[in-house]
Amino acid sequence: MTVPVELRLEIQDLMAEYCHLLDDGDLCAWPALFTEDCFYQVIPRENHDQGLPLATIRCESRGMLEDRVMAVRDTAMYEPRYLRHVQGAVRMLGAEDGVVRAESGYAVFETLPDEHSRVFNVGRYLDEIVRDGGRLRFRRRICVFDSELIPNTLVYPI
Amino acid sequence: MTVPVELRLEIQDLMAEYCHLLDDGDLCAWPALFTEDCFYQVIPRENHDQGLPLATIRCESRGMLEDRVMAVRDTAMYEPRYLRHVQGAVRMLGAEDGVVRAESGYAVFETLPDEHSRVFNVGRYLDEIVRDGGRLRFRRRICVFDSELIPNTLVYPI
Amino acid sequence: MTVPVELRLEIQDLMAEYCHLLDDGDLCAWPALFTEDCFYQVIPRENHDQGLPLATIRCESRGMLEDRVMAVRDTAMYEPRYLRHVQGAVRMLGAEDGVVRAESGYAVFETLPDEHSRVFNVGRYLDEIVRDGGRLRFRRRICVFDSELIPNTLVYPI
Amino acid sequence: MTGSAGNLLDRRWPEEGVHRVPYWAYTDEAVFRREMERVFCGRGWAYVGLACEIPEPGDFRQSAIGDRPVVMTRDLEGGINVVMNRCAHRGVKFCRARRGNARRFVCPYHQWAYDLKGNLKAVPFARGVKRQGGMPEDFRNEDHGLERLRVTERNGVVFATFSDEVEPFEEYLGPMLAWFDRVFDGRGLTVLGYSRQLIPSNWKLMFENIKDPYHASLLHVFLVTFGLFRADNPSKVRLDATGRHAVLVSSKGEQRKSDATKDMENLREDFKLKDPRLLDPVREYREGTVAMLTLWPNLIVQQQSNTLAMRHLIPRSADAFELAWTFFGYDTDDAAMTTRRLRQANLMGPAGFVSVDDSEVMKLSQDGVRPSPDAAGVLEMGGREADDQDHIVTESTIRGFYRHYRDVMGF
Amino acid sequence: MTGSAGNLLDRRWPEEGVHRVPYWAYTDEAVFRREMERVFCGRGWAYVGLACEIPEPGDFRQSAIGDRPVVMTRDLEGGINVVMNRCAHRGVKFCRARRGNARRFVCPYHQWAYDLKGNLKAVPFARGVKRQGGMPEDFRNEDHGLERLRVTERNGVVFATFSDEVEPFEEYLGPMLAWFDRVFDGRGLTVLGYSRQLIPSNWKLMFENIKDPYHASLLHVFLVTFGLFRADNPSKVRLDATGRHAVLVSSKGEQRKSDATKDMENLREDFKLKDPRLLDPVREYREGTVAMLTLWPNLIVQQQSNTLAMRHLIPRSADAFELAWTFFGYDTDDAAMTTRRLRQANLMGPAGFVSVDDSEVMKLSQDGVRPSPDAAGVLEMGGREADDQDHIVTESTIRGFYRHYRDVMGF
Amino acid sequence: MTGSAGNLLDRRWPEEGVHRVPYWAYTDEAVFRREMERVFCGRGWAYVGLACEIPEPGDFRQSAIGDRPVVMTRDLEGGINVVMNRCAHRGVKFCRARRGNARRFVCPYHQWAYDLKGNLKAVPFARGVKRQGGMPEDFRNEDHGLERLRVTERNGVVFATFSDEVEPFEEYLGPMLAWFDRVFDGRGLTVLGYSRQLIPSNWKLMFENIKDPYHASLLHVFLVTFGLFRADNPSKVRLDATGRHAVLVSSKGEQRKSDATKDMENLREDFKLKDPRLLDPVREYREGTVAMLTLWPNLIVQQQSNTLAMRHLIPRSADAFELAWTFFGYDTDDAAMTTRRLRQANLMGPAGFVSVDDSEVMKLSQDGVRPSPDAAGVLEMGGREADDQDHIVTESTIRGFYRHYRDVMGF
Ligand code: FES
Ligand code: FES
Ligand code: FES
Ligand SMILES: [Fe+3]
Ligand SMILES: [Fe+3]
Ligand SMILES: [Fe+3]
Repeated sequence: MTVPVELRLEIQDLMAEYCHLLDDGDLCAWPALFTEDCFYQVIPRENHDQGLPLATIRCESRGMLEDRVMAVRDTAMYEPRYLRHVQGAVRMLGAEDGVVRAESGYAVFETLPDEHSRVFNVGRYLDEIVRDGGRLRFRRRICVFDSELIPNTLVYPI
Repeated sequence: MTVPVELRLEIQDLMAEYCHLLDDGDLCAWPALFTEDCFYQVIPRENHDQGLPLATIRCESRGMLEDRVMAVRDTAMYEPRYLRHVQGAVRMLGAEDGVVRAESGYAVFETLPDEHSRVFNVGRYLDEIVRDGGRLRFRRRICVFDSELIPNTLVYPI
Repeated sequence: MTVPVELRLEIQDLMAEYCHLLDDGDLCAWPALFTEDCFYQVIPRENHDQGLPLATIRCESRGMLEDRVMAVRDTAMYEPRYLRHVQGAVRMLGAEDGVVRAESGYAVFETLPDEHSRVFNVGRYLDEIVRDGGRLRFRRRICVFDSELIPNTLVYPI
Repeated sequence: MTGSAGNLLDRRWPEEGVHRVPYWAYTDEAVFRREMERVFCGRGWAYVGLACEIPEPGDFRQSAIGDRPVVMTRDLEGGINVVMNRCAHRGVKFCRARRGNARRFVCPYHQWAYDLKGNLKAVPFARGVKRQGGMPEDFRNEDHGLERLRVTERNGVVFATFSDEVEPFEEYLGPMLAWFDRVFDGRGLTVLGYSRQLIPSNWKLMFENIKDPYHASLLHVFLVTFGLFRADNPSKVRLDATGRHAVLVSSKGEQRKSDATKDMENLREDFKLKDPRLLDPVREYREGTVAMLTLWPNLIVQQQSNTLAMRHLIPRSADAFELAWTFFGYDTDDAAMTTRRLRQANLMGPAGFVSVDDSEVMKLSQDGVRPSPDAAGVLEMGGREADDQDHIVTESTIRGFYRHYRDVMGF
Repeated sequence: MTGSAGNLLDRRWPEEGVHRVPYWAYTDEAVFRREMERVFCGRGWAYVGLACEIPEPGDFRQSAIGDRPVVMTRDLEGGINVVMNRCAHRGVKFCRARRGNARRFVCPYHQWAYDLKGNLKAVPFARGVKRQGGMPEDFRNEDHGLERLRVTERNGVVFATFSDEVEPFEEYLGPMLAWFDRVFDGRGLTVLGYSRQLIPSNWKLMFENIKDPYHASLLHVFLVTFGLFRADNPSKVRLDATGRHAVLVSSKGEQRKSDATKDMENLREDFKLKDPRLLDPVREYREGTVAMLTLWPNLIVQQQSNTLAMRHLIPRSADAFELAWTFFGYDTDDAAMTTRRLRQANLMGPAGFVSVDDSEVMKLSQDGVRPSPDAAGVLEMGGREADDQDHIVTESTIRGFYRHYRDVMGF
Repeated sequence: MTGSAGNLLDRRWPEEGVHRVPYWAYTDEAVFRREMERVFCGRGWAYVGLACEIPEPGDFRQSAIGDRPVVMTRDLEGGINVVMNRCAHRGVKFCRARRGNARRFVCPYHQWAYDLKGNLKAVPFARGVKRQGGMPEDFRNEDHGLERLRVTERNGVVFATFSDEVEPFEEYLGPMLAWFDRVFDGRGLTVLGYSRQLIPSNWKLMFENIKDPYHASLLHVFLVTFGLFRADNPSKVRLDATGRHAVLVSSKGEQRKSDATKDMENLREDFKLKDPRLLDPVREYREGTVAMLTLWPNLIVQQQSNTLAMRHLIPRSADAFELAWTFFGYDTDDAAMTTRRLRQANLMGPAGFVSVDDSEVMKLSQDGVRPSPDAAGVLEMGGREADDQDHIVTESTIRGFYRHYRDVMGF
C-alpha cells in the first residue's frame, strides 16, 4: 500500500473525530466531515449483498445530511439515549487520484435510560476519503450493518 | 495537530499497556501508569454532564490508586471475573507545555463464571498524558461512562 | 520498543486484513495469512491459565487451517451467521531475530438470523509475526478467550 | 382450544366496551399464546410475502405467521405453496437460508426430503440397511408431509391460512378489496429492499398506531410541517363489517398554518429542506396521497406519497414484535421514480423521519402499561362506535379492531 | 386483590415462623407481583426523591415506586406533586427526560396536556376539526387526569403513597422519626451525584443486608480493618412496633485486635492507607458514627462516617432490583467537607470498598436460593424474637421485617 | 411433589406411546421444573466429576446436578464428598472459585465454616460478644450442615444422588456397567482440558441426539466421508431394562462408496486432508471404534476414535442447557497419544467438525418445536419398540429413554 504514514494518521484522526462527534451528540458538526457532493448510506447487509438499493438512511449530499440532522433534532420524538462507537483497525484499500479507499469494522453500543448498555449495531464502513478545503473529508461512506434486526429505532447516524 | 508520529505511537503503547494490565488482572502494575499527583476518576455521564462531582471511583493521587488496588485484592469479596477492554481510535486534542490531551471511546466486556460475556461498561477516556521519569504516564484520566446502570458491581478500575 | 513505524503499520495491516477476511466470509483466503509451519489455536482462558493443553481449535500447520476451512465450508451444517471482529490496541512485546511478538484484545460479535447482534467471543491474541515470502504472516496466533461458555457453536475461526 | 392457553384466562374486559382497552391485553403471556392460536393461526388470511420474491420454480423464501416459521415456495408447476418450517419427523426447522432456490427440501438431521409442496418424498434407510432396521411396514410417506397451509394470491401478494373455514380472500377483505387493488392493480412488483426492527411493545399497538389517524397530525412534526398529513386535509377512515380491516386515506395539504391548525403546536413553518430532492412527491393514485391499509391479522400496506411498503407484523412475545418491511415499486417505474422512492424511504423504516416517532411511542406505551395491568386505555375520540368517518379526528377504527378481537379471543 | 396475582399463591410459610424465610419468597414471580401491589403500592409511604432536586416551579424528576414509574414535580405554587408517568389517554409513559423544567406535561402521542399537578388541561381536537370528530359531549377532562399520589415532605425528603388509609408520615415512622430527623434536621440538602446499579437478586435481600448488623464485622474486611464497624463497638438496633422500619447505630472503634475480635478472622492489622486522605472522618452527629435506617417499603438512609446517601430500591423482577443512590451533603458544608464526602464515597456505591461486598453477596444469595424454593433461611442470631437489642450480634430486625411482610402479604 | 410444580401439569402424552414425543415436553417451564426434581434430583446417580480432578486432600471443584450447584471435595481422610453449594444459614452460594484447595469452606456472608464433608464447624459470635447476642441455647451445629449427597465412585468417575432409595451404582447401570468399564478400566485418568457451551435447546434433545445412531451417517458429512461412522459399518445399540441408559457401538469403515451408501447423499469421496495428522486414529478397545454411552440423568461418555470426553448436561431452562465437556486421557498415554487426542479434539466440542452439526441441529429442533407445543415427533425408525438392535437404522434407544421418562415424570 502506498499510503504514507502521515496520511494514515490523518485518516485515523478523521475517523476518531467522526466517532466522537456522534457520541457526544454533537450532530450539527457531523455533516462538515463530508464533502458537499457526498454519498452517505446506512444499509442492511442483506440488501447490500443482494444488490437491493433500499437503505435505512440514504443521503445524497451534505444538504441531505443537514436535513437529517435538523429532522432528528427538531422534529423527531424519541427517548434520550447514548451511543458509543468503537471502531476496529482500518484496512487501506488503495489511494488513487487523490481518493483513499478504506474499510473498517465497527461496533456501536446504545444505552437507554434505566437499561444496560447493549450491542446496537455492528458492521463495516466502506469509505472514500478526499482532501477538500484543507482537510480530509468523506466523499462516500457506506455503513453496511450486520445487525439487520434493529433494536427498535436507529435515531442517530451510525 | 502537532503531535509527532513517534509520540502518537508511544501514546498508543501506553493505552495498550493500560488495557492489558487490567485485563490480565495485573492490578499491581497499573498505578505505575499514572504520575504521583494524578487524578483518576470513573464517573457516570449523568453526573459529569450535570456538573455533579460524585464519582463512582475517585483517586486523587497514585497513593489512592494503590490503596484501591490493595482494597480490591486484599479486602473485597467478589466472584471471580474476567474483564476485557477494547479501546477505539484515539482523538488527539492538543499538545501543549508537555501535556498531551486526548480522548477515546472504549468498551469493557465482563465475563462471569457460567455466564456469557456481556457489555459491561462503555464510555470515553479523557486523558492528560505527560512524560515523567522516562516514560509517558497519565496525569489525569477521567472515564465518563454511558453505562449508568451498572451491572451489579464495578470491582476493577475501568 | 524497537519496532519501527513502518513495521508497526504493516502489522496493523495484517491484523486488519485478518479481521476483514473472516468477517467477509472469505475463509479461503485466510490460511495465507499464516506461515506453512504455523501454529493456530483457540483456547479457553481456563485451560490456558491452568496449563491444560486442550484447545477448542488446534491447527498445527497451514494445511490444518485449510482442512478446517474445507470442513467448515463443505461438510459442516450450521445456520448462516455474520461475525464481526473489533480489535483493540496492539501491544508490541518485542522484535527479535525477525520475529515480532505482540498481543491485542478483541471482541467478536455474532449475528444470527432473526436475532440481535450479540457479544460472541472476547479475549486476546498472542501473536508471533514473521516476514515470509514478501509479506508478514502469523507464525503463531493463540486466541485465549474469556468467553468460556460458548453461545452454542464456534463455527468460524476467531 | 388446547389446554395450554385455556385455563388461565379469567381476564374480563372493562364493562364500558371497545372504547376501553385493558392493559393486561398488552402484557399477559397467556393472552399472547391464545392470540397465536386464534388471531394469527385462526380464521383469517395472513400475509406471507410477495409473489415476485419467488419468481422461478424452486424459489423459496422464509416467512412467518404469528410465531410460526413458514416457507413460501414456487413449485415446479409454478404454483405458490406455504408450508410450516418444521420437519414432520422430529420437528427441525429444516430451512435455514432466508431465501434460495431448491428442487426439494432436505432436513439436515436425517435427510427426510420434501418436494416444494411439502410432500414427503424420501426417508433415508426407510427400508433399512442390509435388511436391518428401517421404518415399519405401515409407515406411509403420505401421512408425514409438512404441514401445508391454504394459499391465495391476489395481484402479486401471497396470503395463507391454517383455517379450513375462512371465506375466500376477496370476500374476506370485503370493502377493503378496492383499497387493496388500488395499490396492487395488477402491475408487476419490484422489491427495492428490506428493513427489519424489533419493537419492544405488544403487536396490537402497531395496529392501533396505524389505524389511529388522530395522532398523525400531532405526533409527526415532520409530516405536519411538510403538509404530508394534517388534521385539516381531506381524509377519511373506512372499516369492513367486522372491524378487523380498515383503511385511512388522506390527501397532502400545504405547509402553512391555517385556522384548523391551532391545536397543532409542533407545526414549524420555517423548516426548509436544504436538499429538496429528499421530498419530491409525485401523485400516483386517483384518491389520496396517503393510504394506510390494515389487514387482519398481520399486515399493513403503506402508501405514503411514493413510498410503498408491506409492513409484516411478526409477534415474538407479549412484549415485543418484529416489524418486517418490504419496500417495493412497480415494474413500470422509471429510474427517476425508483430514486424518488428510495429517497422518500428516509421517512419510513427504523430510521424514518416519521416512523421513528411511532416506534418510540409504542415503546413508551408498553413501558407505561406494563406495571398497570388493571388500568385501561380510553378510546373515545370520534365517539364510542366503530363506524366509517369522513375525517381523521377519530379512533373509530381502533374500536373496530377491538370489537373483532374480543369476538375472536372470547373476551 | 386483583385476579392477576391472587390465584397462584398457595405458598405456605414455614411453621417455625419469622426465624425461617422460605426461598420461594425470593424467586416466585407471583409473589413478586403481589409485592408490587401490597408492599410498594399498598399502605405505606414510599420514597420518591429529595425536594432539593426540584427547587424551582416547573422542575420535575422521574422516579419510581415499585415497578411503577412516577414523576415528582414542583407546581407553580411551589407544592410538590407525584403523579404516575402514564398518560390517561392510552397509557404512554409520557415523561422521557430524567429531569427538567416544564410548565406542563404534553404526552407525545396525541398531545394531551397536563398541568404539574396532573390535571388534564387540554385534549387537541377535543371539539373536532371543521366540526367533524372530537370527543363525546360527556367527556370531562376532570375524569381523565393523571393518577395522583398523596405526597408528604419532611425536612427535604419526599414520600408518596397510593393508599388513602395510611397514617400520617410522622406517625408511620413511629420511633424511627427521631432517627430520620437525626440526618434530616432541617438543614438544606445538596445533591452531590447519583449512582445506579442493577443487583441480580431479590430486593428483600437488600433490606436483610442493611438490617443485618451481624454480617458487617465479618464480611467487610475494609470496615473492620479501619474500625469503622466492629462487633465490639458500642452498637444497637431499634425497630418500630410493626417491625417494618429499623435502625442500626454504631460508633467507630479502633484499628487493633481485641479480645472480642477472635472470631473476626479477616482483621488485617497491617493494612495502612498510602493516601490517608481517603478516610479522614469527622464526627457529625451526637450518637453514632454510622446509622443505617431502613424504611418500609423502599428506602435506606445511609450515614456511614461522612457519606450520606439515599438508597432507593426499585424492584425489577423477583430476580433483580435497581439500587439508585443519591449522595448528598448539607448546604452548610464547606469545601473541605464536600471533598471529604466525595472521597469517602469510594467506600460506597457499585465500586465501594464496602458495598461491593454486599452487592456480590446478594448475587450469591440469589444464586444459592434459586434452585431450592422449598428450603429456607435460618435467622436465629440474637434469639427468635424481633426486639430492640443493644448490640449487633443479632438478626432481630430481619425477623421484624418478615413479621410485617407476612402480615401484608397474607402468608 | 411440591406445590410449585404440581398444579400445572395436565399435559397428556400422545396416545400412540413412546414413538411420539409431544413438543410441549421441550418447551414447558412447568415440565422443566418437575424434571429438576424428579429426573435430576430423584432416583438416579448423577455425574459430578472425575476423581482425578481433586487428587489431594482439600481439593474441591464446583459442579452441578440439574440446576443445583454442588461442590465435590476430597476430605482429609481422602474420601470424596458432594455437598450443595448453599450455605445452611441464609442460602449463599458460598463457594466461588471453580476449583481450589481448602481446609474448610467459609461462607463469605457471616463466615459460617464447614468442613470438607459439609459439617458446620463454627458460627462466629455463636455465644455472642461481651455476653450479648449469639445463637439460642438449643441451636446445634449438627442440625445445620450443608446438604450432603450420597456419593459413589467407580474407576475414577464420581456420581452422587439426592435419593435414599436408589440402588447401588453397579446395579443401577445394569448391562451398561460393562460398557462403562470398557473406558474406565481402572487406569488413572488425566484431564486434558475443558470446553463449555450453552446450547439453546432442551436438554433432552442432547440425549436424543446421542442415542440416535440414525442421524450420524446422514448429518455428519465429515464422519461419513472419513468412514468414522456409517450406516453400513458393523454397529449395535443396547439398552438397560428400564431404557434410561443406552450405548451405541460401531466400528470404523472405509472412505468409499458402497452399495449401502446410496441414501447417503453427502458422501464426499474426493475429500482429502491436507495435513493427515489431524486424523490418525489408533485402535484402543477390543470392540468398536466408537462407543457413545448415555447414562440417566446427566451424562454422556464419548469415545470416538481417540477422543475421550465426559459430556455433562446441565439444564438451565426448558430452552437451554449447558454442555460441559471434560476431555481426558489415561495416565498410560505417551506423548504421541496425547497429541493424537488433542488433534482429534478438533472433531468435538463447540467447534468440532462433527459436534457443530449436532449443536446446530438441536437449536433448529428447538426453533421448530417451540411454536407447536401440541404437535409431536415421530420415532418409528427400527420399529416402535425399545429393544436392542444390531444395526443403527433405529430410534429404539430414544424410545427407551422416553419410556423411562414417562414413568418418572408421571406422564
Ligand atoms: S428431524 Fe428432519 S429428518 Fe429427522
Ligand atoms: S396516549 Fe397520551 S395523548 Fe394519547
Ligand atoms: S449466609 Fe452463609 S454465613 Fe450467613
Ligand atoms: Fe404514525
Ligand atoms: Fe454490608
Ligand atoms: Fe451426531
